[in-house]
Amino acid sequence: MTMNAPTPSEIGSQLITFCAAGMLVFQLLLVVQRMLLTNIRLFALQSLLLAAIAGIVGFVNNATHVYIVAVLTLIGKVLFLPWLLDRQVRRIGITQEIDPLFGPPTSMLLCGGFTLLGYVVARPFTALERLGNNTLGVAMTLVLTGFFLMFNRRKAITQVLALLTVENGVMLAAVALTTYGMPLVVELGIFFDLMVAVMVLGILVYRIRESFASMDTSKLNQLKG
Amino acid sequence: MPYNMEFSPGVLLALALTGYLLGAAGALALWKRPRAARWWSFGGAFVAATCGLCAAIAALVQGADGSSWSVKLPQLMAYLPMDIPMKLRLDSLGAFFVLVVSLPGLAVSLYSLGYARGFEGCRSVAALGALFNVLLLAMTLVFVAGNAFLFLIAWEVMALSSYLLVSFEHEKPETRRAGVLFFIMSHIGTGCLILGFLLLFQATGSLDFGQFHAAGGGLPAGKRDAIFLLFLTGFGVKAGIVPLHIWLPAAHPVAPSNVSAVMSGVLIKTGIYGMARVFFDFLGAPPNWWGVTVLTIGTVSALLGVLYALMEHDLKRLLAYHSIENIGIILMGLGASLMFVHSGHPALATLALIAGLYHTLNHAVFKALLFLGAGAVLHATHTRNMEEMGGLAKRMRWTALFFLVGAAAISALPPLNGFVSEWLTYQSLLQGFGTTESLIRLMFPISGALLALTGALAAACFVKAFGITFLAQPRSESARQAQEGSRTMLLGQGILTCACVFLGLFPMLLLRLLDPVTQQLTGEQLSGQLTTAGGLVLSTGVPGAGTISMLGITVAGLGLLVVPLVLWLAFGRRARTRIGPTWDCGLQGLTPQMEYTATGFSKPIRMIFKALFRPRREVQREYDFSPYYATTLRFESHVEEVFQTRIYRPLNLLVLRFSRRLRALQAGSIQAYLIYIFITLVLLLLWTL
Amino acid sequence: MPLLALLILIPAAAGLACLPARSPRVMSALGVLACLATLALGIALLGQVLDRGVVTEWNEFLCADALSAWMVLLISAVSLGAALYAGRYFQRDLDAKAVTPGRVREYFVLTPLFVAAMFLVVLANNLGVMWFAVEATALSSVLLVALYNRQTSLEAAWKYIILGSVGLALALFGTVFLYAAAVGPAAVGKLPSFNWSHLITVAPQFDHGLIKVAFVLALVGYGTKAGLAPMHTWLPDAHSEAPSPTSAMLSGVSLKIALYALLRFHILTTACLGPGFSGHFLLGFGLFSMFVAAPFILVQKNLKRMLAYSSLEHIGLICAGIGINTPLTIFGALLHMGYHALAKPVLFFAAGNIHQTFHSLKFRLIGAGVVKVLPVTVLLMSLAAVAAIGLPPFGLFVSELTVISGALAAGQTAAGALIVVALVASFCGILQQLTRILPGARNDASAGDARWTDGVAAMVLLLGGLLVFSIWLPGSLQEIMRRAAAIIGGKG
Amino acid sequence: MNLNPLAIVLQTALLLALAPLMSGLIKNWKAKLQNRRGPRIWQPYADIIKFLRKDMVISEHASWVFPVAPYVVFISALVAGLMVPMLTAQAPLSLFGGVLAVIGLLALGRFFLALGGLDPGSAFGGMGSSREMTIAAIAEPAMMLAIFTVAIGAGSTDLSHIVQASQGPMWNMLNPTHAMAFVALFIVLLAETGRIPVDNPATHLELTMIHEAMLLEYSGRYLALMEWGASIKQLVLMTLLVNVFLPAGIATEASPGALAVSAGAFVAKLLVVAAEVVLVETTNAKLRLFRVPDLLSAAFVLATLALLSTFLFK
Repeated sequence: MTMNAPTPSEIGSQLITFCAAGMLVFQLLLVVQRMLLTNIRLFALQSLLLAAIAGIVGFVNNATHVYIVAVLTLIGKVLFLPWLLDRQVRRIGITQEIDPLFGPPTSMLLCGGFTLLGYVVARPFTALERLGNNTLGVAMTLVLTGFFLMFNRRKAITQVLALLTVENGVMLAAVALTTYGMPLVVELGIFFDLMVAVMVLGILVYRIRESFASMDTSKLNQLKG
Repeated sequence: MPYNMEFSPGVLLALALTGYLLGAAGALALWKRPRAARWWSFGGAFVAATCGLCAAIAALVQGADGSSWSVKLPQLMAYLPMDIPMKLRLDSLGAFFVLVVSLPGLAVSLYSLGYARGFEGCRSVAALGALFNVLLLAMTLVFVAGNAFLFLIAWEVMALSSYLLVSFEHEKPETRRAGVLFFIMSHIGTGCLILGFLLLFQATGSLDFGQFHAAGGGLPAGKRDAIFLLFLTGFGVKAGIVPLHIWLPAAHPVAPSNVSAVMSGVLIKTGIYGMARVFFDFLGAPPNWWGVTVLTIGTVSALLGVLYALMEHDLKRLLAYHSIENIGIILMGLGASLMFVHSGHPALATLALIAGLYHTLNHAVFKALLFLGAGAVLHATHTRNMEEMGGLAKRMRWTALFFLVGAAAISALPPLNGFVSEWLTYQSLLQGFGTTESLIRLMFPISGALLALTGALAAACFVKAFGITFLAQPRSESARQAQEGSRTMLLGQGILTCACVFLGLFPMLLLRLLDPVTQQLTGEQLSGQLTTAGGLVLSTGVPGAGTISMLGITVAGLGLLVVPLVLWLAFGRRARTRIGPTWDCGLQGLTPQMEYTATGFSKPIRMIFKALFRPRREVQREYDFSPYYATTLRFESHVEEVFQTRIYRPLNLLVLRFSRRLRALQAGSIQAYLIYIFITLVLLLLWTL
Repeated sequence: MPLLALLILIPAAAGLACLPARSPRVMSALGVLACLATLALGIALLGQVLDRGVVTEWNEFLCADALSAWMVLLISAVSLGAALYAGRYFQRDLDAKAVTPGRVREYFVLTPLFVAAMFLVVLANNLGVMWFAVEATALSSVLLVALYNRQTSLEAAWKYIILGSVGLALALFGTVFLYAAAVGPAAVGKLPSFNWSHLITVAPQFDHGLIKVAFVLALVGYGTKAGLAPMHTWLPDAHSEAPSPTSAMLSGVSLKIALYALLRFHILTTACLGPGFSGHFLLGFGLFSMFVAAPFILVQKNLKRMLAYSSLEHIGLICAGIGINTPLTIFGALLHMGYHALAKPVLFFAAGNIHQTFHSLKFRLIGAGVVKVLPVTVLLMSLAAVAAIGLPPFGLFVSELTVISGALAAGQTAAGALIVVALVASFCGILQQLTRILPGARNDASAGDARWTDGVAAMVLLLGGLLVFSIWLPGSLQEIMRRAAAIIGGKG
Repeated sequence: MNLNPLAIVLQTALLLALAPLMSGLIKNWKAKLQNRRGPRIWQPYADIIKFLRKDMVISEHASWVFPVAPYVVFISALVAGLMVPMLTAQAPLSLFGGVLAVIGLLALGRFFLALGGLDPGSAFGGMGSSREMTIAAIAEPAMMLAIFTVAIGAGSTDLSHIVQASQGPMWNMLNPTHAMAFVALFIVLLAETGRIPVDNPATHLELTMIHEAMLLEYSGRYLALMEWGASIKQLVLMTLLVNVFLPAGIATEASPGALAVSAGAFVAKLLVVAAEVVLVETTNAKLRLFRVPDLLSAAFVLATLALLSTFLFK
């Protein structure tokens, strides 16, 4: 059995798998962590890994537009959005999430289940992945857990954050499944939409806070039936 | 042939339809000028109805071979991928029912000319006139629709316009409730009809009635029975059969009386038309239980209808309940006919069918007449409560006379039309006994006996209705002030009264008109066998099974008037007549309070049928010194409408409670909403594995 | 003349032009003009599509087939009605100090953008672009929902945007899967096109697993935006809290736009897997939506919420019709789309008048006898209601009948029966609820500042159109609908 | 089938003549059975003539219905009588209607009788009408069922046919069907003619009378017609009973001999029925109004049994 030097693509897929795993870890930390600021940091790190994956993909099959995606992710999700949310949180002055729907132990248990589900759903398509293995599974898990995070937390900010992690999952899937990510125009559109969405959400959170004197979304329950 | 007309029924029908259309349109155009609108719309309706009448008669006379006359409409709604020939088809059955709608229609239109004046100033006469025309138009269209699509459109327009007419005086909450109940029931029925027709569509691949003919034959039994039940329910709601009748006594009274007349006289007959059309024309040879079901429903409806009518002291509600009774009688004819078709006795089936159809026309005539009379009374006394009436026979002589004739007719008293059709029903039931060996045949005499009970109770009910309303002293000031209605109102009632007498004395003319109808439905023509002695005597078709001649009876009766005359000449010529007070047991004269009330009149019946009515009574006495002499006494007595309280109310509550439970799903928590989506997602993902 | 581009640019321009404008009158005028222009363009587009089959622009970035053309017509018609109605509506609100001028400007700026986004949805050739156009419609309308800045309206907006974004994230996920499926057959190394015109040709070679997951995700995602139960929960909130013209547009078209996006996936899935898979899902969700809507209508306390649930009912019917997937039912569904788009806004406009006059939407607080105060509004509302509950002479009766008969003709007897039951149930509900307020006596003639002309132009326009098209449908429309049906049915 | 004017005249005369006699007879026999002398048999004729001579007092509240009623009651009973075979098996007016017409005509008379009772506005009249109509209503099904039973046997509702059919070798009374139907119809007869135990023709106690209560306001000529009509109705029902169930001796052709025989037989049979009525009336007490339904439902059950037996004993 001889050791021959690994091709860049093999190394690439190793790295991608590693980063994907990292994203998953951060996601799980997000689920248990209650401090809002820490949550934002964790999200930033997760996005950083996503950018890294994009970069690696771009490098491996030297596709310029994937670099662009990486850069956009870096600017948007790693720097701009965390900064924005950070500002919001400081302005509002609420530091931590109180009484989520499920406590940490239950959450972890459920997330384990979602991970399982993610992998099960992704299994048939591992053959299609050209880079990394089971990245798709990770992506699916990210989406599911992000979703879980959304209805587990009550603070508007956390829900926005969760939404963004779902987005991350989707982008990861895009990279994992299609080698090159989506066509550039789509990527741009998605990025643009994301920014606007966060702006709008910010505006709403602000208005809600000033008319409800809180950003606890479980207080938003006057519309019934 | 006494009536050989050259002009085509088609032209006349087209004239009638356009007449209604113009009547409606003109009324809307004259919105601001009630008087003009009244004359235009109801005049138009009168002309149109007359054309319709001629069209029907002409078609029945010419189409004696069962041929149908049809016209293609301009291709409205032709954009559907299915091909739906928009064609009106005036076949014999349709023509007969056009007759049923047009005859009362023209009388009621005349009546409305005077009646609607009462609305001028307080509410829109134009709307009334327009809707009235639309209603008549829609009903006529229902009878001549050539395919299920057109039929359903006409059916729904009919329901809509009648709903609006029922809610015409929408300020009263009672009216609004009644309207909604009516429309909801009617729409549930329509749902059944849609499914029924579409099942036939599924079978034949077409919506054309021509294609539907005997389409049921090819279907598997289960599907046929499903179709039968769907149509029975759908048309049954409209016809007001028990237990689907609850909307009827609520809706008919609150409508303006001319509308009640049309609704009770004709509208509910659209259900009968549908049943005749579907059961005899579409579904092919019926299994026995269909006929048994229809006969049973008919008997039950007849009996319960009249029993509840007896408990009413609201004149119009009373009449409405009688509609249920008469629908029952009609259905007895139809049901028996179905059974005979099954057992292979076409002639007998035809006899029963004729009985049903004849009663359909008769009921249309005398029920419209009675409602018009009730309307005149309402118009004069401003109340529907019989306990506040009385003594009207002196103040409204003609109305009283017309109402009396109507009452006698609906109580099936000779020599009027009601008796003739019930006689035919009896005869068919009687002969039905021989058609089968099974125990089923006991149904015929039993339901015959129950029909007799029904008839007798109806007589009791109308003695009460006429006696309390028109006889004795007025029970209220408004009754004392009552005035006779306007000339057109009397004319309208007069026409129907004459129709009652005519249809009683000369049934054979109508029988000849019925020939093509029976030819179409059962393949037999009986008018020949049914009339003997130069067409003056009605027989059962079977030699020696019984004959009757209202004409003969009338003549004999008039002839025998000689006897009292002779007696008077012999003895009584010197006897004089004085007007004196009624015997008052030596009190200071009788007051209206001492008269028998409507409630009191029906008390024995209420007691006898306790089990059904579950009467409740509340008596409150107040004394000042001795427990034996009450100073004030308050007495209340209620009768329970079993279907209302035992079936519909619980059902309604159940649905509402269920829905309220469901509202908990939309409790406002966004977390919950997210979870719904999440669960859906997970389930679907698992599905794809 | 670049029709498609203009269709998107004109409203966008009109929206931006409102930024500097001063008086509401000018802004509403701008809106009306823009909508008139788009309507004209839509009709022109109809002609072109009938001639050339498919119209493409900007080297195939924009593309319009029969289905798109049909949707374009719906959008422009409804938005024209809303624009006509909005002017007087906000004038009354301003007089009543219900909103600030700034917010009114917000409306007049955002609404045209909303319209433009919807046009982009139906005209985009690239499904990714279609996705972010749908997201754009959500983003442009959410602030409209929050316009009144009441606590309830903010709540509604928040639910709308959160649920909407989640849904759209899933839709994006679905889009990604679809793209992966598209990549699959393509040669390694080159970026395959994501254009509809390309996908429809290669659809049969897609990987079945991927397309299944793609469709399921799109179903949940776009289904949320289209308000299919059980993802519909934002719908009644948003519809009831938004200003009436916005409610009209949301229920009149935006639901159908999301459905359109879903349909694109449905078509591809059908082309790949055959009719069974996606059709059954659509049928199931459609029926479920109808049955969820009915009881809520039955015990509803709020006028606009009731209307919203009735929209849910109709969307369900459309969905079911398409799910049954025979030419007849699809045609009926498209027909129903059109008629509903014309009828429902009228109801919302009338509800708006009632709201502004009686300062409440609760049946209990409105009370009986509205007719005594707002006769014309009530007349038009009753007509629209008659249409909405599916009675002749209005076309919804025909389209419903078409769908049901199609269902039976296709042997789906149970589905047909269920549809009838649900329709009858919602009929009972709406009839009973409206009878609580419209007719009856009223002693306090609290007419407020209501004028009988309020919003009549818009209502009459839409109702007139509805009535005319119910009785007589121009050949061109019939043809476009037939072709659209063919496209959906997979024979285009 | 043709109409024979002579027969019509004769039967009319027979009805007019025989009816008062029957009620007189019954009154007289009843008195005898109760050890009273009682009125003469001919008393009813005298009464009728007296009434015809007397002036009339008409209530001030009465409307045009009041004077019409007596004529309708009288004539309808008479016409009904002409449809029932009395001496000859062929009833004079059988062409114009069978048993159903008879029932219908009697109902017509009752209808107007009740209206006449309501018209003057006295409480008694109302009470009488109410009870009359009620009892008639619950008597109707039993009557109809009994009639149906024989009609089915004869396959006709034409009384002449029924009579001819039930004539024949076998002695019909022994047939259980006919026996039960006969009893049922007899009970109905008691109810219809206002006899004890249903109504007491002799009383004028306000609260117990039914038929008399309706006549309370009638006087003179009208009263005569009413009473006479009532007795004719009674005679018609009795004739129906006897000739349908024991048609023995009835003339099938109009030869003097046959007629004489049948006349004798007819009178004999009538006397038997009258005797039965008298027996029942003297041996029973009047029932409470709300017990009457029990009696009549018993009749109904009997009739039903009769019907069942038609093919149980076939």
